[in-house]
Amino acid sequence: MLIVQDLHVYYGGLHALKGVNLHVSKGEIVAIIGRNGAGKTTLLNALSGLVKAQRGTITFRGIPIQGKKPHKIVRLGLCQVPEGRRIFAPLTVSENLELGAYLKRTPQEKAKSKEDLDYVLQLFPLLKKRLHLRAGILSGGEQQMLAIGRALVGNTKLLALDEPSLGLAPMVVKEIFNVISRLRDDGGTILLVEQNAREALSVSDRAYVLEAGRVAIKGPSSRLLEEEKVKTAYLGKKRR
Amino acid sequence: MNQNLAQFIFSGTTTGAIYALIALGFCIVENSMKIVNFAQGDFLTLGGMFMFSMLYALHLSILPAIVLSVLAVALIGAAMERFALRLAKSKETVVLVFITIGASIFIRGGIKLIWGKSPKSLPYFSGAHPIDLLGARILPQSLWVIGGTIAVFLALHHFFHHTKQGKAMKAVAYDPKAAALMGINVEAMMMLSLALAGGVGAVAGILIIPITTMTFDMGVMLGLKGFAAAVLGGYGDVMGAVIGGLLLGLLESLGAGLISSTYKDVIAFVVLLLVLFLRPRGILGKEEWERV
Amino acid sequence: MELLAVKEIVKHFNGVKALKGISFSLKEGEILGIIGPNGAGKTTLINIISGIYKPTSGEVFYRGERVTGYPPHAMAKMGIARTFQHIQIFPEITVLENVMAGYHTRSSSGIVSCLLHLPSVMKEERAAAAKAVDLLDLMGLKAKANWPAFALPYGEQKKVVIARALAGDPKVLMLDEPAGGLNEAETEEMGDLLERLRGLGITLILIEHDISLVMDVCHRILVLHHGYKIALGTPQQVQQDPQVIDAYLGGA
Amino acid sequence: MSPLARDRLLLLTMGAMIFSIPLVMRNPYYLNVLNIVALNVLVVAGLTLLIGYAGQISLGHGGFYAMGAYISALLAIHLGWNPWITTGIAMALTGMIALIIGIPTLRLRGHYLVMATLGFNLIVYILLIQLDDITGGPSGLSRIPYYTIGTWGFTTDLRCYWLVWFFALLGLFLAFNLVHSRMGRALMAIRESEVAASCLGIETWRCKTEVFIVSALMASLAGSLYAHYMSFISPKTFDIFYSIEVVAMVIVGGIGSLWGALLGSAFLTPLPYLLHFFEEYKDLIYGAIFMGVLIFLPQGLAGGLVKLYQKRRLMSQLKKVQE
Amino acid sequence: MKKLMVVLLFIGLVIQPALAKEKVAAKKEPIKVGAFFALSGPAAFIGTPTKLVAQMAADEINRQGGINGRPIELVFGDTEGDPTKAVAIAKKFIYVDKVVAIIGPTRTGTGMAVKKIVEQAHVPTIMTVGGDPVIMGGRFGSYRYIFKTPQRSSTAVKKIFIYLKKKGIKTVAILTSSDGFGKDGKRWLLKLTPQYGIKVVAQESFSPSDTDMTSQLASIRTKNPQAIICWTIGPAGSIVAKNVKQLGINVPLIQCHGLPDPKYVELAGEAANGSIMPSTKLMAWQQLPDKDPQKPVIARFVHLYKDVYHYDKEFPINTHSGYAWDALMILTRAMRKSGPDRERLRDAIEKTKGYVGISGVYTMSPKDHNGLGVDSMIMVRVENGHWVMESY
Repeated sequence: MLIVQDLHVYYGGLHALKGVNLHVSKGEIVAIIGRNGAGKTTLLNALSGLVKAQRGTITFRGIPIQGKKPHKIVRLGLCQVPEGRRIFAPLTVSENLELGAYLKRTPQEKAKSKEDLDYVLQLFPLLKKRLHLRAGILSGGEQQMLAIGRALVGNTKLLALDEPSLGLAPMVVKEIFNVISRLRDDGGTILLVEQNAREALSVSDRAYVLEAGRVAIKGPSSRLLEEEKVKTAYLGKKRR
Repeated sequence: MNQNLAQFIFSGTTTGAIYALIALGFCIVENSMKIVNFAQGDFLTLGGMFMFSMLYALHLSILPAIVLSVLAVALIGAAMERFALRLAKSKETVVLVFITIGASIFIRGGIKLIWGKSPKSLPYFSGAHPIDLLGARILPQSLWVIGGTIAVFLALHHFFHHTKQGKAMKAVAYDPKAAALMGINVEAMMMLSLALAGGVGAVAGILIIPITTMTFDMGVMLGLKGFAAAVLGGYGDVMGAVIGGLLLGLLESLGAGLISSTYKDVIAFVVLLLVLFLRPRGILGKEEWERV
Repeated sequence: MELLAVKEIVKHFNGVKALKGISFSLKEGEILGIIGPNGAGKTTLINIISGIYKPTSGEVFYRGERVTGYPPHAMAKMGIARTFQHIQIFPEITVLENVMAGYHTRSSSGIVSCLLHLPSVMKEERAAAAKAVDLLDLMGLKAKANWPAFALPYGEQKKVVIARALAGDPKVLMLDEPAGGLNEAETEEMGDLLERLRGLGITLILIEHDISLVMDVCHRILVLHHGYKIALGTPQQVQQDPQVIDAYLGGA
Repeated sequence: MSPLARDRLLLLTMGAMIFSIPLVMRNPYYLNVLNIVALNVLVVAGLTLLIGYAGQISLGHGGFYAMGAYISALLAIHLGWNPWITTGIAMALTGMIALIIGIPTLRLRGHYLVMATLGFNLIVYILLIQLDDITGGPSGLSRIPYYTIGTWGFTTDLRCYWLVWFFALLGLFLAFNLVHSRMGRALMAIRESEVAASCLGIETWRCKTEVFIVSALMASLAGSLYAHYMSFISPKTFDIFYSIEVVAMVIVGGIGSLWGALLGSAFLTPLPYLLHFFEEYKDLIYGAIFMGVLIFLPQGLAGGLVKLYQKRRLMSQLKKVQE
Repeated sequence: MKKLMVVLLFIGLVIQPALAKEKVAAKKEPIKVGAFFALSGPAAFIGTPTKLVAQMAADEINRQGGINGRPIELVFGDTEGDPTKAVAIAKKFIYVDKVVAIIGPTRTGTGMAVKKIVEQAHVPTIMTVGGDPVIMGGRFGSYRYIFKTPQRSSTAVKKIFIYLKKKGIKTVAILTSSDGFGKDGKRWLLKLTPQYGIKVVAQESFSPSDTDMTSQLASIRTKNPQAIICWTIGPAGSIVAKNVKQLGINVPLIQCHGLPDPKYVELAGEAANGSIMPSTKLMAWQQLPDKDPQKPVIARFVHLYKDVYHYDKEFPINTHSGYAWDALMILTRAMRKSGPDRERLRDAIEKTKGYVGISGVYTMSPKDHNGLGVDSMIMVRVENGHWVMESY
């Protein structure tokens, strides 16, 4: 579904990505883990067209998308939930969801939009009660749900999540990862960028480890969980 | 009670409606880019000048002349986004704001070259016969101005509160990155907002050229007054723009009529400052918490 | 002796109740963890202690003195420092200058002496720089003292702001999610750093989601939920509290 | 070398260059333009502290410039006091007014602050015009006495060149002192986040007000120098367009850099004279150049140079660490 | 100062050979005259046509053989209406272009700003500004080298009052703009009323950029004046005319000598009809009696302006059109007698006697650096969009 080949990005005067190769197939959850500054967010931003790739190709559903404008990429179905949630605080929850379905214009799409909304509200029942509240007053966990929900009401074919567990309480983190696995069960395709390597590896099928702008290790998540190098660098010694 | 009170109020309302119309233009750009567009006043001048040319150079009738003038200025607004603001390497507010000041100088230079330095005027749309109303004499043109302001206000209110595009525009202002990830074409949205601001500015220019006459640098002072009106009402709020505009207009005419015509501007600005000291975000503005 | 105490703190925002009567006290040298779901009111609580918000009702005491509603700079001067969830580093200036900015409360030159750069200012500048270098040494960042702050990785920026907060020699340091956004290895380093701070005898209030970190470092833990205090006790007590498990930790 | 020592050395070099100009060029016209540059440097340096460091924009400093000019000129004309003394009195009064204006105004942010400062300048301007019994109104004040030392008067463009550049460089010197000190860091902290700054123990309103007063004092001094140099003042010089122009110099020069004050003034002040050649196209070209600089040099003229320097330094340090 | 002298001496020695060479070619060497006006900024609609007329006058002089064989060369400058820029340009004229004399600027404020500089440099300057302080002494400084061609405000005020007296009008309301021009007018209006037995019953003012003056006029209306005198230049005057009509005020509207301009009629439309104002004879020259010595001079000027230079299209002839012409002509006349020596030129200008110009017959004296009296003006009235001579 998504193929990235030899991707180079210079960002803020730094060579942030130095030849990244990866792919995501339909129905898969692929995790990308790595330290801060390893280039994870830059990679997602390059996929979404928010930063320009200097070299390399990105192919999504068979269409080359490097150099395309962000809204065109979203139109194709590659939808990102950015780090830090970034919901539209002054708008209401339902207006946020409405904007999530911004690209649905044809009558058929609009008809499906109702269906998608129901799906999202069923996924996050909490949001249902808050539809007419200003999104800014939601708690962090609710905002994260809204952010994911907002991405799901679009024509999403591939959902890219950037640090969905960042700054959330353990229980909410659990809930978010439950939703992620449920999305996979419902046939969704997810690219998951996470600091929380342990959770990310346990929910995903395959994973890539980014180090200083390069893919250092890759493979099935279950194998990476056991890999010594990953353990010491990303999982840390188990406390408690 | 002053026998001229009704006259002062109607005069103030007309002037205030002009300020409100300009303030609405400021509002639109605030609601997509979060910047002050200091070329707004020049959009007004452009509107008046185009109208003049459409009527006298192209000999169009009034309706097509209005439509074409509004479109022309909207196009210039869009061009300003495309060829100046969008190219800016820094997206810092103060830099963008000063680019609009540069654009304002540029546009004025252009107007001077094309339409010359001497003032222009047009006849009233519906005659010069004043209407007697509650002891005040008002021109039909004032009703055009007030009506135009109400129409633009209603249209913008509907746009920002009840259409997807309008909400998308506000989303762009709040967080352009997140908006882009919703599939909103951020750049097109910003261009649209400047085009709209241009159009609204043109409407203002067209409506007032019969009243005030038009010179190439007319927009500077009117733009400032419009900006003051927008701030007074609560910057970015369409309702606030109208309230601020009317208040400023009334302050000026009542100040001139009842207190002193010499110091009417001082009175208006002192009141403006006092309002800001009491309500730092204007009349309708809400205090925002800085999130930490 | 009680260093810091809050009594029955209530805070409303436009009718929304963020805190509903929170009380706790803190002994010198103690490390208190504050945990709870997002929106439970943790940050609001320390915003009230640091004077950013005024409580709707309730009192804050510092060394037995009532300090409710004091402005933030007054609290900082008395020795209550803090860091922020969104780190608020000063990106354009150097790491050293960032930390020196934290020395503000310990220096006193007014604007006139600064304009003239009087000898007293030079003396203070040297003292501030020396202090900052010491703290950067403690953080293991001495080598990067002259880097512009934006060039540091996130984990190190978090350490810089802790150093900045320490530069004023605070009695109480409140850390808002010091490990937020760090991966597990970086979190471990942060844990080591907190241990070192504990060794220095600094009184700490720690808001954190990383449970293992909190459990490791803190003497006591306060658990908030929907603005209520649902537990306050040692890590062991809290971990086994059914209410806490239910509301926050989730079934194991 | 500490940043302060580095800036001082550069300032010394600049000063030497500036003061050697009259050795080769003494045409009163060019000196006159350079003198105006110097006066603008003084105003812009103060504004850089306020805008670039403390992050508080003001489009009203033309008002303080006016106060410096009018208070000093009026006292010197009507009471016959020595211009040096009246300059001091003007600064003191302007400082007081800045304090009174600053306290309520600096609570405002963004567009609201812009409007409030603009409003202040508009009020001052209208008063200058309307109170013509005192100010001379639009026809201005003539016969303002020159500065003198003993019997030696600053009567020519050349003599005033030494005077105004002395004060411009002194202003820069003091400003550099300020930014490389406790106060300077406090101001930068305020620019980044007022809440974070106050939690470091910085009394934000006080720092903002103090730097507002300092910038007003520098504008006031420049105004007095203008009045006693030109010997004539009228309100037009002190309108909001002047305020906008000096802020433009701050930005074109480079917002966060005091060197930008020098470069911005030196670039924008003579530009209209240079463009005179284009006659009717002048405004068009001026607007285009102005936009062009802002669009393509986002850090301003000085910012570009500083960034380049910083980047080189960063790179060399990165290399050191990697070794 | 000594050092400066040494340097100047040195420069003098170096340049002298070059100067000597120039003297050989002096015969064809043009005489430079600085000409600066507000070519941009709010007063550009006055400044630009002034510049055009100045160029026309210079061409005309050169066609007639220049000044004793030497052509006149105008060096232009744009003051932007800004005193600081005006000062810089004046210095450029004096120290870089080394002009013999200067004409301009446009606005009173800029005129006042350069006053001291031209006085100190002893450069004869004929200004085209409206305000009187440029040729007033006392607190306004000295005016040895400064002359101006437009009528004094006081002259226009007197002309109006003479007219009003003749019409038996005893009470007036005055409405003035808050710029230098308006304030100058107000000062004279208030000062001269007692002499003519006229009472001012209301005083109001407006800013030149205002869009509506009905509040002020409504207040005036309640005071029942027999006439309204408005003092402003530019488009604001036509807004006043419109507002007067709108409010249905039926007393005569007297505008000042700044407004006789076809633009006024164009902008005010119907509302302009009935406005009365003092003007130079240029506005109704065809209606002048044939014995008026200015008539043929004006005819020639109008011919050049309209038919030869075609300035009429953008800037229709108005009451100001002749000022730059007169300034340059007075200068040339004097220079033909005195040669390009600044001191002697100044004296010669001051001795101008009976020069028949576009704007009047000029007779200057050490006390009077304008040289025009009330007889240089006529009162005109707008009638169906045309300018009709109301009184001579």
